[in-house]
Amino acid sequence: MVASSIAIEEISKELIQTRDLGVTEEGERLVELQIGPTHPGSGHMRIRVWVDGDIIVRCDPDIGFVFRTIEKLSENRIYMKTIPLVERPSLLDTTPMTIGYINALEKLMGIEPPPRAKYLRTILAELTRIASHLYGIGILAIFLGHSTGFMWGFGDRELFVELANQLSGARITYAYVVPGGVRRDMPQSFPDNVEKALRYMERRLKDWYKIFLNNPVIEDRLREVGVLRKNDAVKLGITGPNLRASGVDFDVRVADPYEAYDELDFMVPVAEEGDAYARTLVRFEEIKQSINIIRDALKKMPSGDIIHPQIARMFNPLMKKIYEETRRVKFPGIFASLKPPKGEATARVEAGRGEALFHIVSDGSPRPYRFRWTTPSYRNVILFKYMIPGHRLADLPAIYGSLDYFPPEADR
Amino acid sequence: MMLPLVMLLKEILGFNDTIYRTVVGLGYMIIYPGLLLVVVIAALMLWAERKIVALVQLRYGPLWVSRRIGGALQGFADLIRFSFQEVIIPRRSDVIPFLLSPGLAILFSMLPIAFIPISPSIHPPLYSDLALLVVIAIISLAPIFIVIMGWASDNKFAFVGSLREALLIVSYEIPLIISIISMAVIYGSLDFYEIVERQYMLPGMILNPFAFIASFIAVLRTTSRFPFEISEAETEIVAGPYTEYSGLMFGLSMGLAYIKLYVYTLILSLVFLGGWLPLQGGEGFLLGFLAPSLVVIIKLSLLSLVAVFLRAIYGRYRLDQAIRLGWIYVLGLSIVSLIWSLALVYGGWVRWR
Amino acid sequence: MASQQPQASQQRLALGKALEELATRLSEHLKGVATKVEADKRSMVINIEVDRSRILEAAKILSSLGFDHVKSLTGVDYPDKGVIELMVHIGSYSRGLRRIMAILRSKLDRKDPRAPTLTQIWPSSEFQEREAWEMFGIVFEGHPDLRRLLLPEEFEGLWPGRKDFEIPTRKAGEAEEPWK
Amino acid sequence: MEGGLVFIGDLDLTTRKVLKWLMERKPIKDIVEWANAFSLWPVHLMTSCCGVELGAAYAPRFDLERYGSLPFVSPRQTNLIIIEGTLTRKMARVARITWEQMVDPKFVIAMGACAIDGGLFWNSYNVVRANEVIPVDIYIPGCPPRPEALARAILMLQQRIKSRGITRHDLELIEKNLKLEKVEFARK
Repeated sequence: MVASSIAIEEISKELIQTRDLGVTEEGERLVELQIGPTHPGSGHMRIRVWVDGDIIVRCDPDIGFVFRTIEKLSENRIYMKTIPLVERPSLLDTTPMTIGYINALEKLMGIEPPPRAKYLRTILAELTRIASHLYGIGILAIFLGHSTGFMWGFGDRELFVELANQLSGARITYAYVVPGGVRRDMPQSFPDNVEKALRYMERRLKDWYKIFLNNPVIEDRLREVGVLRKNDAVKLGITGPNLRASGVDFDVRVADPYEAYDELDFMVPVAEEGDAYARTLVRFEEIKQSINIIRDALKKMPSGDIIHPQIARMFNPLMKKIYEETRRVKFPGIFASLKPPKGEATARVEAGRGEALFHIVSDGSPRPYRFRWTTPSYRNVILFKYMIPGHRLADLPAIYGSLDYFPPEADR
Repeated sequence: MMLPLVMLLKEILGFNDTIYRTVVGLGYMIIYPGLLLVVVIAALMLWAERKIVALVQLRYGPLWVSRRIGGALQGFADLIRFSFQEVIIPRRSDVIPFLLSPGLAILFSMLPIAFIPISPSIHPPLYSDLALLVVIAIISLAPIFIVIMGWASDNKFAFVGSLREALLIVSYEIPLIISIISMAVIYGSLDFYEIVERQYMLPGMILNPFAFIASFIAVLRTTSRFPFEISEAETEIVAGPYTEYSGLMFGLSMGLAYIKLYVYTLILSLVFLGGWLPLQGGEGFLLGFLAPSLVVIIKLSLLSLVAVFLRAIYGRYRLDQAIRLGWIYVLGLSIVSLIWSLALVYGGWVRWR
Repeated sequence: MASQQPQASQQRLALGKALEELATRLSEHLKGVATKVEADKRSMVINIEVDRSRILEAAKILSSLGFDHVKSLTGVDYPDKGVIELMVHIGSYSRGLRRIMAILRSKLDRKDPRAPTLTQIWPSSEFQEREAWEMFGIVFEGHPDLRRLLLPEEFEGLWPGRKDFEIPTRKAGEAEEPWK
Repeated sequence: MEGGLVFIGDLDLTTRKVLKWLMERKPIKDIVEWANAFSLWPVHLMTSCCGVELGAAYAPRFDLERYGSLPFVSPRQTNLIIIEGTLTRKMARVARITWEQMVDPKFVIAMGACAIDGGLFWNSYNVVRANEVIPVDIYIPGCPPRPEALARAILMLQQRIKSRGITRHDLELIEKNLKLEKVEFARK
């Protein structure tokens, strides 16, 4: 191990003397690698690393390749049209994000959705959470060269995408959550389909353990790589499964319950090791917990309205008819000029990758005066700078994958 | 196909040994089992790899290119596309080594075919009774050109890739050579004919399983199969030494791994799987040459299929882990295999006439 | 289910009371530092307003009380008042405080917005300060590495987060508000 | 040296002409078009969030690999760019460089409403249109387009290669592209 790096160093030393291979600084023989946006191991970002031999000395994440100025754009959009804007950056788990935005809006408006709507929101959020975790595990697998993990992750994800499709009518951009409730009720066959899918997923998880988690190569690649201690995780403000894998049992669903989470039965998986393997394990455990949540929510699902009565009162007769016959909400035109009262509201949700924070400043006009949104990936970027140095070059994709970092979500 | 033609030539020209040997040798190297077969097998192996892996991953894999035969032409389509693409030579590259090294690497990995017999009746063009050693010596030269490729293209990723390749050659070539030598100890010969003959009762794989496992792992590494696809690990260093290669040049470099896989599995199937046995070889073209050689090719294809199938199961090791594995376990295994062979020979369990 | 509704509202009442208590206690700790400490029961947030020169002091006290990370750090531009409000959402992973958040607010001069960096107290604010600088031009004094985070390096012009940076919009009544 | 040209001619030009002549003969042209149609390897350039649906399109349920399309690593070895959604200013430069690095028969699919006209982000100050950066062959509408739509785009591109051929089409592209380059240079 040591011998190899020394050998690389010695070879590279001679080469650098004869030929310019990169940045050489005072006394340091560093080679700068730009793991740029076209690189198969980078996603939508550029990671500049300086390597000394095989060891990474410095790492500078260069984000902003998907920066679409959503905070600025929303200042020019009416409140309803900001919902799709909020969905786009984190296309993997859109529902938690819309829930967060709508929660902040509802706090401003001072309304609260009926219980059935809360349960429906929770179910969709958990479906997307499973899908998002499977996506993250798939990306981790392909970063480690394990193509079967990638394909299985994306293949199993389709199941939950399809379920969400049945519930909301779209594959990934649902816009299902609206102020005061949800857009439509669940179809009658939905609980059965969900049960089938959940049973399949439970069987499938055993295969996952066999081929991925207990695979000797994967274990070697992930164990004791990218260790994040509890103190550092708290200090750097890390969030989501990455935080919980370091031994902090913080989960917004428990700490600050929103929607129906305080009435449902689930646990928050926590691991103590803080390495890449623990992060992956926590994600798998969260999939299991999400399965429990969905089952529990379907069991406890209350009957009743799916939209706040105050909004239902504004329906014209045709809308009322549609709502009563097909349980779909058509929005009255008045919503286009929805004007929440002056004030500020903050909401936070636990998205697939961690805590997302929404802050709306309203000046009483139909557009938000200022909309601030921090996403979990945005808060986790800092890990690239502080965690990666000291590891080997080959560990970079392993750590990146285990962080489940999604650049569009970070850039917004 | 070749043999009647050769007979005809023989009659026309009178018995001219030199011409006869030249024609047969060229046919051997260029058509069967040389270049043409290698290209066909490499293209089919490319397809088979994608197809098998797709089966594990609940997909179809390549299909629409030729739907009746399950997309088997996919490898050819890719190769043709590569060979008619533009070739970019980066301005900062060392042009001559950049252009020459893929060809030389392929040359040195193809050359061993000239020493390897695939049937009892037709001799390879260069017959030697030390063939096993010569073959291993020649094919060990090929990775050097991979290192040159990475160096000549003046790309940092290619450079890192070629350094990885260099480190891995050192740590896996030695176990391979030791385990092959341990087989030579058992057979008491370096001549492929004798090696195959002496497996008439038990294939070498059972005589010395340690050597088989050690050399198979080393072959996996040398041909960059998973879990040792480290020197061209795509998520770390793009395509390793081949990063700057495009068009036909990349086609050659991509084919290189499959050509090496062909040659190595050819050697392994002769040394460990009993070559053309159970066929003993007989009279005429069909029984003497074609049938035994087909047996060898089936055996080597099975071995390569196992090698490419591992892509569906494993990820890739880190460089230092692979090196540690090579120096501790694989080298240890090959030394055990050598001791095992010596014990078999000196204990008197294996005795040749 | 209907029975749970009043239960939840009772819970919320109790929480609101706890929040107010916490706010009063915080104001005792921050006496002389903060100009205003008030609880926002709707969002479960404590608003803390401090003067520009006392930001660091307030941050030190808050971090010693257990607020250990920054959730969001940004500015809000008020051109008519001539200020940019620095808005820092801080939270805690400790068991007692995780239910609430605090917002540290400070009004900066819009012409030359300067604030001391919080990276020494909360390292988690490093990248967020870079973004706030890039968007609003708030200079964080003492920041180790204040450069662009999201925009291309050669981006020129106004600070894009501010209100006077205008992006093209459709005229009202053209397409976006057809009901008017 | 000037005299040499009289006898030898411009060797480079002659070879190119011969090659071009050869490439337009019937069997070779057909084979090359067939091979290109069934070997559209997209480069790993993730421009935006439609990459999620791109991943789904190459995964088990939709499996675009059955059309011979395999996502591959570096621009030198691939012949297809799929612009997945929004191109920000930072990413546009990368897309352009990637396009220039790629070898010649190359194709571009622009995926999503953002790549066509900005989509939801039509008035963002950091977003550019895909056709301002690189010449696009096929557009896919949708936000994000379903994987089936991507499959259809690949099939359409195959049809187009088979019916229209590749060589002539690409020479046009290069000329168009040269103009673009001059404009960009002038702007700098």
